Amino acid sequence: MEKTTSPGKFTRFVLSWLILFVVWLMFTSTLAIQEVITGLITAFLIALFTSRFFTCCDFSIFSPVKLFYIFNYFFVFLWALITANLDVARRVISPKLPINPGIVKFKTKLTSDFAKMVLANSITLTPGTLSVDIIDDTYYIHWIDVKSLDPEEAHKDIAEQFEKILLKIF
Amino acid sequence: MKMKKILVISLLAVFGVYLTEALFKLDFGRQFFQQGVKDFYLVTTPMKLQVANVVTAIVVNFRGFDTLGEVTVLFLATTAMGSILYKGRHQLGERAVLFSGSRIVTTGSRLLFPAIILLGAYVFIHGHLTPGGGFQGGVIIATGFLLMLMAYADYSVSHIVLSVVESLAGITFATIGLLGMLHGGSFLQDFLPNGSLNDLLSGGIIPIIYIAVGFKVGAELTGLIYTALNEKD
Amino acid sequence: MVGSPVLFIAVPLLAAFLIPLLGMIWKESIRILPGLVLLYMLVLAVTLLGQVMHTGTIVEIIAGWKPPWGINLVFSPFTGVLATLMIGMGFIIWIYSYRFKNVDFEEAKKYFILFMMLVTGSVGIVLTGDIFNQFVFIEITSISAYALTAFYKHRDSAEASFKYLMIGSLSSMFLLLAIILIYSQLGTLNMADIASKAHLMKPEFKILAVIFFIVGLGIEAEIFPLNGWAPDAYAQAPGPVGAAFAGIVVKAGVYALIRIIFTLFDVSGTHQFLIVIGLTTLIISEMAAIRQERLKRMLAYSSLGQMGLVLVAFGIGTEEGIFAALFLLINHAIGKSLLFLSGSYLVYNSADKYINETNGMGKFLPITSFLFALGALAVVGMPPFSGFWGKFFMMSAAAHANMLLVIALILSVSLIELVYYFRVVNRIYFYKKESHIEPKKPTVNAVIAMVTLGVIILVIGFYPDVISGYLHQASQALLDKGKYIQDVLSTGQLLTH
Amino acid sequence: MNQILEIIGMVLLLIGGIFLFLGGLGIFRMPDTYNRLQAGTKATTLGGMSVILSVGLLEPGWFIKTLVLVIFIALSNPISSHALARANYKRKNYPYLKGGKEYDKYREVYQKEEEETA
Amino acid sequence: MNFTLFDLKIIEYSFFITAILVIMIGLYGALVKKSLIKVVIGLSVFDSGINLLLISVGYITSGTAPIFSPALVKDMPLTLENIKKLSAGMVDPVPQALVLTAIVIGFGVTAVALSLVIRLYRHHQTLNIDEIKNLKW
Amino acid sequence: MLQIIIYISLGFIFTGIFFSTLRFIFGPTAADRTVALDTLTTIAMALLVLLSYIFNRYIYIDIALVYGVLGFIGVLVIARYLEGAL
Amino acid sequence: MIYYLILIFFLLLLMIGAAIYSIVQKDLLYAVIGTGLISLVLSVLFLLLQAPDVALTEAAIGVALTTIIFIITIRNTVRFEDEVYQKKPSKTEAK
Repeated sequence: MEKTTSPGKFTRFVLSWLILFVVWLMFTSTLAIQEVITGLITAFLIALFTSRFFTCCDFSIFSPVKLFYIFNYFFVFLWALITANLDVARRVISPKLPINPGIVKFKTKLTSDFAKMVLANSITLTPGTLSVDIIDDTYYIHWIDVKSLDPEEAHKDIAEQFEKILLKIF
Repeated sequence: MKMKKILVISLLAVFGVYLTEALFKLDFGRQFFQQGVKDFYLVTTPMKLQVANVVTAIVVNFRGFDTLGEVTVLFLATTAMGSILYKGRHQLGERAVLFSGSRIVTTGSRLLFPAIILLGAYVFIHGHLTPGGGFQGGVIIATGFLLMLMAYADYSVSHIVLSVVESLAGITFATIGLLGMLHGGSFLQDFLPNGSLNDLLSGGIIPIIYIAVGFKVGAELTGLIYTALNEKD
Repeated sequence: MVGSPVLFIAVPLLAAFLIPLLGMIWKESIRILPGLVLLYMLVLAVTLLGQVMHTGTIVEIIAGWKPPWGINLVFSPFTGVLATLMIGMGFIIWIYSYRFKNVDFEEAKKYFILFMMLVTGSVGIVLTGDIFNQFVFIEITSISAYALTAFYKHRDSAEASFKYLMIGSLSSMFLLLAIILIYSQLGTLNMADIASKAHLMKPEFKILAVIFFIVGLGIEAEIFPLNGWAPDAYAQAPGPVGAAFAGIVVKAGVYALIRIIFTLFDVSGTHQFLIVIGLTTLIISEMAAIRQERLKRMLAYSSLGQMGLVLVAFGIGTEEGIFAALFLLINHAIGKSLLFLSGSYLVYNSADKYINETNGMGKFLPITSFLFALGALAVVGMPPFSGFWGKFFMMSAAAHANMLLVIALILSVSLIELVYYFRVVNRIYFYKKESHIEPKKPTVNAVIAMVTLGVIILVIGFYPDVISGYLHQASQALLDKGKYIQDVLSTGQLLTH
Repeated sequence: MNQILEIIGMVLLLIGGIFLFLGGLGIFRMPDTYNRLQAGTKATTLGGMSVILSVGLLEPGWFIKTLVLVIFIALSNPISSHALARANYKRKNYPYLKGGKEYDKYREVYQKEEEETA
Repeated sequence: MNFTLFDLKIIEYSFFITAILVIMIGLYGALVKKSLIKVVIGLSVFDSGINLLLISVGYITSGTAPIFSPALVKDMPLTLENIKKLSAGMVDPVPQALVLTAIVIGFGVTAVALSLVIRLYRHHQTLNIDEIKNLKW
Repeated sequence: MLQIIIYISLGFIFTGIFFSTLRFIFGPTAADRTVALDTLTTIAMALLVLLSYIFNRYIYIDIALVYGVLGFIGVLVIARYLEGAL
Repeated sequence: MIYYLILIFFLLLLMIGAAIYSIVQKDLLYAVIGTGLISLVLSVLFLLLQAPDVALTEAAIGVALTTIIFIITIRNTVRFEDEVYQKKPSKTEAK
C-alpha cells in the first residue's frame, strides 16, 4: 500500500476522530447526552484503526481563507452541476443526439491525491466530461463534445475554474 | 432432455396453481387467527422491555435462541467454506500489486472506509431504536473491508485478529445467555435495567447482544470474503 | 436440579466459539475440548434422563418467556432417550476419530468444530419445542453435514456434498413454506400450541402443511423418493462421519417427522402413509443394497432400509409398535455405526473400496473383522444380539395389530440382509487376501470405540431389560399428546423483571 | 418561513423527478457506454440529490439526515462511474468516435502498456 | 399526509401470485438448468420468493412498521390503552423476525454451495451437471 | 398540491426506472448493464427516501443510506471484475 | 391511488422479469446482476409492505454480499453457461 504525504500520526488521528464524530452526529441528528458520549467513544475506537487511511488535510484547513475558498468552490461546483444537467437534458431530448465524443488528456498542477480526486469527481459532474483515468499528473477525460484536442486548451476548458480554487485550498 | 423440461414445467404449474388457490383463501391484509403471539409481543415490547423496535425485540429477546443459532450458522458457513476450499491460499501478493485501483478509487475508498465502518457501528448500536441490527451492521462493516480489498490489491486483513474478534464476540453472546441463567433462571434472560423507551441505553441486554453480533458477523463475513478472494487457481 | 436442557446447546456453542481461540495457545485442545464437552453432555443427559423417568417431563423456557411466547426445550422421556443416544454415539465417534491421521492442524480444527456442531444440531432438533427453532437447528446440522461430506479432497466427495446440499436446501425451503402456512393460520410457532389449536386450521392448509413437512423432513429422515443423496454422502464422507450420519443425523430427521405426524397434526391416514412409505423405502433400499459392489454404499443402502423398517414400526401406531421402533432405532444407531467404523478400516488403503478388497482380512485385522461380523449380525437380527429383540418386538406388535403382510415382509427382508452381510463376512474370513492391499492396523482409540459399541450390542442382546424400561416410558410419552401439550403450556409463570 | 421551504421543496421534487427520468432516458438513448455514463451519472446525481433534499426541506426535522445522503451521493456516484469507465476501457470497448482515431488520446497509453508487458 | 395503500383486491392477490411465480421460476432453474452456478442462482431466487411470501402473509392493510419511534409516541403517555391503540395499526412483526433469520441462513447456505462449485470446477474443469457424473445422480 | 407533485414526480421516477430497465435488458456489454444497475441504485435511493416521506416515518431513511452504500460497493466490485483485477 | 397501483404492479412485474432474466440468461455475470436487481426490487417491496428491518437486511445481503460471492465464484470458474474449460490467460498477460 502506498504511503501518502499526509500529516503526522497525531494530526491524522485527531482529525479523523473529529470528522467521524461529526458524521456520527449527522447520523443520529440529536444532541442527547447518551448519543454524544457513545458517538465520542465509537469515533475514537474507529479512528484508532482507520486513521492510517486518513488522507485529506491537516489543521490549516480551518483557517478562514481556506474555508472561504471551500465555500466558493461549493458554489462554483453547484453551478457547474446545474449547467451540466441542462446540457445533458438538451442532448438527451434533442432527437439528433448532437455529440462528438473523444478522449482528451491534460496535465494538472495539483499534487495531493485528495485534491486530484476532488478535481476528477468535479470533472465527472460538470458539462459533457467524464474522467476515465489519472496516471501520475495526467488526466484522461472522455469529452462528449470535443472542442479541442490540444492539452492546454482542454485544460482551460475543462478544469481550470476548479483547479484555480483547489490550488488555494490544498 | 426436452421431456424432463416439460415434465418439470407441468409439475411446477400444477403445484403453483394448487398453492395459489390455497393461498387465495388467506385474506391478504387481514389476519385469520384471533389470538396469536404477536399481540403479546406488540404490547409487551414497549411496555416492559422499553424497546422501540418490536422486530428487534423478537429477534434478540423473545426468540434470542434463534439468533444464537443463526450466528452459529454463519460461523459454520465460514468454517465450512475454509474446509471445503483448497489450501495454499492466503498468500500475500497473489493478487498482483499491479491491479490496484486507479488513484480516484483508492483515494475515495480511503475517504469512505471509516465512514462506512461508522455507519455499520451506527446501525448495530441503534438496532433497538431504528431498523437494522447486528447482522446488517456486520454486513456493512464487512463490505467496508471489501471496499479496501477492492481498491488495494495488496491490502490484507489479519486472520488471527479476525478469528480472535469472532471468538470473543461469540463467547460474549453465549456468556450473556449463561449469566441470564445464573441471574433469573433461564437462558438469555434479560438481567439489566430496561431504561426508558427510545433512549439509546434501553432494552436491557439487547444492545449488548447486538454489538457482539455486529462484531462477530463483521469479522466472519470479512474472513469469508477474504478467503474466497484469495482462493487461487 | 442438576442442570437444565439448555446446556446441551449452550455449552457446545460456547466451546465451538472458544476452540479457535484456545487452539492458538494449546494445539491439542482442539481435539480434547470437543470430547470433554461431549462427555459433559453425556453425563448431563444420563442424569437428566434418570430424573425425568421419575419426575416427568422437564420443560426449559428460554429468555424467561413462558410458552407459546418464548422458545422452549422439552426433555421428555421420549426426547431424552433420543438425545442421550445421540450424545453417546457422538462421544464414541469422537473417541474413534481422536487421532485423525493425515490431516494438519487447521483441518483437524475444522473437523472437530463441525463434528461437534453436527451432534449439537441434532440434539437441538430433538429437544426444541418450536418449529422455527427446529428449522434453525436443521440448518446447523445440514451445513455441518455438507462440509463434513466434502471433508476429504476427493472429487467424488465434493460431488456427493453438492448433491446433498441441493436436495437439503430445497427441502429446508419447503419446511419454511410449511411454517408460513401454519403461522398464517394459527399465529403461533410453538409445537404444543399448534397441537392444541390444530383443529382451527382450514383442512386444505393442514394437508398442504403436512405435505410440505413430509417433503422437507423426509430428506433428513431418508424416506424413499427423497433419499437419493444418502448413499453418495455416506460413501464419500470419512468413516466416522458416515457413522455419525447413520447414528445421529437420521435419528434427528426421523424424530422431527414423527413429532409432526404424531403430535402436531391429526390428519387421518398418515399412519398408513408411514407404513406404505416405510415399506417402499425398505424394499427398494434392500434390493439396491444387494447389488452394490462397494462396501460403504452397501452399508448406506442397508441403513436406508433400516430406517424404512423404523418408519413402518412407527406407522403401526400402537404403544408396542413405537417401543419396537425405538428399540430398532437404538440397535440401528449402534450396529450401523459399528459397521461403518470397522468397515472403514477394512477397506482403509484401497482406492475404490470394493467389497472384494476385504478378502481375508480376518487374519490380519482380527479384532476389527470380528467386530464387523458382530455388527452385521446385530443389524440382521440374529437371536443373541440386540437386533433380534427389535425385530421380535416389532413382529409381535404387528401381529397384535393384525398386519400379517408386514410380518412377512420383515422376514423376507431379513433374509435379504442376511444374504448380503454374509457375502462380506464370508469374504473376510474364508477368502485369500489380495496381495496388493496393505491392511492398516486400527489405532488404540479406534479399538476402544469399536469395542465399546460391541459390548453395548452384547449387553443389550443378553439383557434387553436394561433399556426397555426407559423405552416403554418413552413410547408412552410420545403417544400421550394431551400430556405433552399440558406439560409445555403450563410451564412457569410469566417471568417478569 | 415554512411555506417558503415547502414551495422550494416542491420545486426541487419536481426538478429531481424530471432529472431522474432524464437519467434513465439518457442511458437508454446514448450510443455507447461512455456517453451513457455521462448522461446517467450527471442526471441521476442531481436528480437524486434534489429529490432527497426536497424531502429534507418539506420535513425540516429530517434535513441533516438527508444532507448525509446528498453528500454520499455526490461522493460515490462519480467514483463508481469512473471505475466503470476505466473498466470498460480495459476490456477494449473503445469509445464511439465521430472524428476518427486521433480523438482518442487514451489509446496511446494503453498501447504503450501493452507493448511493455508483451 | 396519510395515504392508505392496498385498497383494491387485485393488489392483494398480486403479491401472492408474484411470490409463487418467483418461487416456481427459482425451482425451475434449480431443477432444470445445467450450469452449477445457475442452479445456485435458482436456489437464491427461490429464497427471495419465499421471503416475499412470508412478509406478505404478515401484512395488515394500512398498517405501519412495528417500531415505536419517537415521532409515533410523541404526544401520548405510555399507557396500556395507548400502546394497544397504536399496535392495532401495526403489521405482524413475527414473520419479519423469521425472514431476518431465513435470509441470513440462506446466505450461509449459498456461500457453502458456491465454495463447493469452485471445488467441483477444480476437479472437473466444467460446470455442466451432465459431465459431473461420477456418482449416479 | 403537494400530493399532485408527488404523483408527478413518482411518475417521472418510474419512467426513469423503466428506461434503465430497458438498458439493462438490451445493453450489449456487461458495462452497459452495470451502468443501468448503478443508475437504478441512485433512483432507488431517491425512491426510498420519497417513500419514507409518504409513509411519514423518519427511520426509513436509514434504509436508503445503507442501500446506497452497499449498492455503490456492489457496482465497484462488478467494475473491478470487468477490469480483470478482482 | 392509481399511481400506487402502477407502482406496485410495476415493481412486481420487474421482479418477475428479473427472475426470468436471471434464470434464462446464458451469461452468468448478467444472471448474477439480475439477482442483484431482484434484491433491489424486493427491498423496495419490503418497504412498501412496512418491513424496514427486512428491507435493510435484503439490501445488505442480497444486493452486496450475495452478488459479490457469486462474482468471486465466476472469477474462479467460467463466465458463460456453456463454456467448457479453457486455460485462462495468466494475470500478468491480461494486464
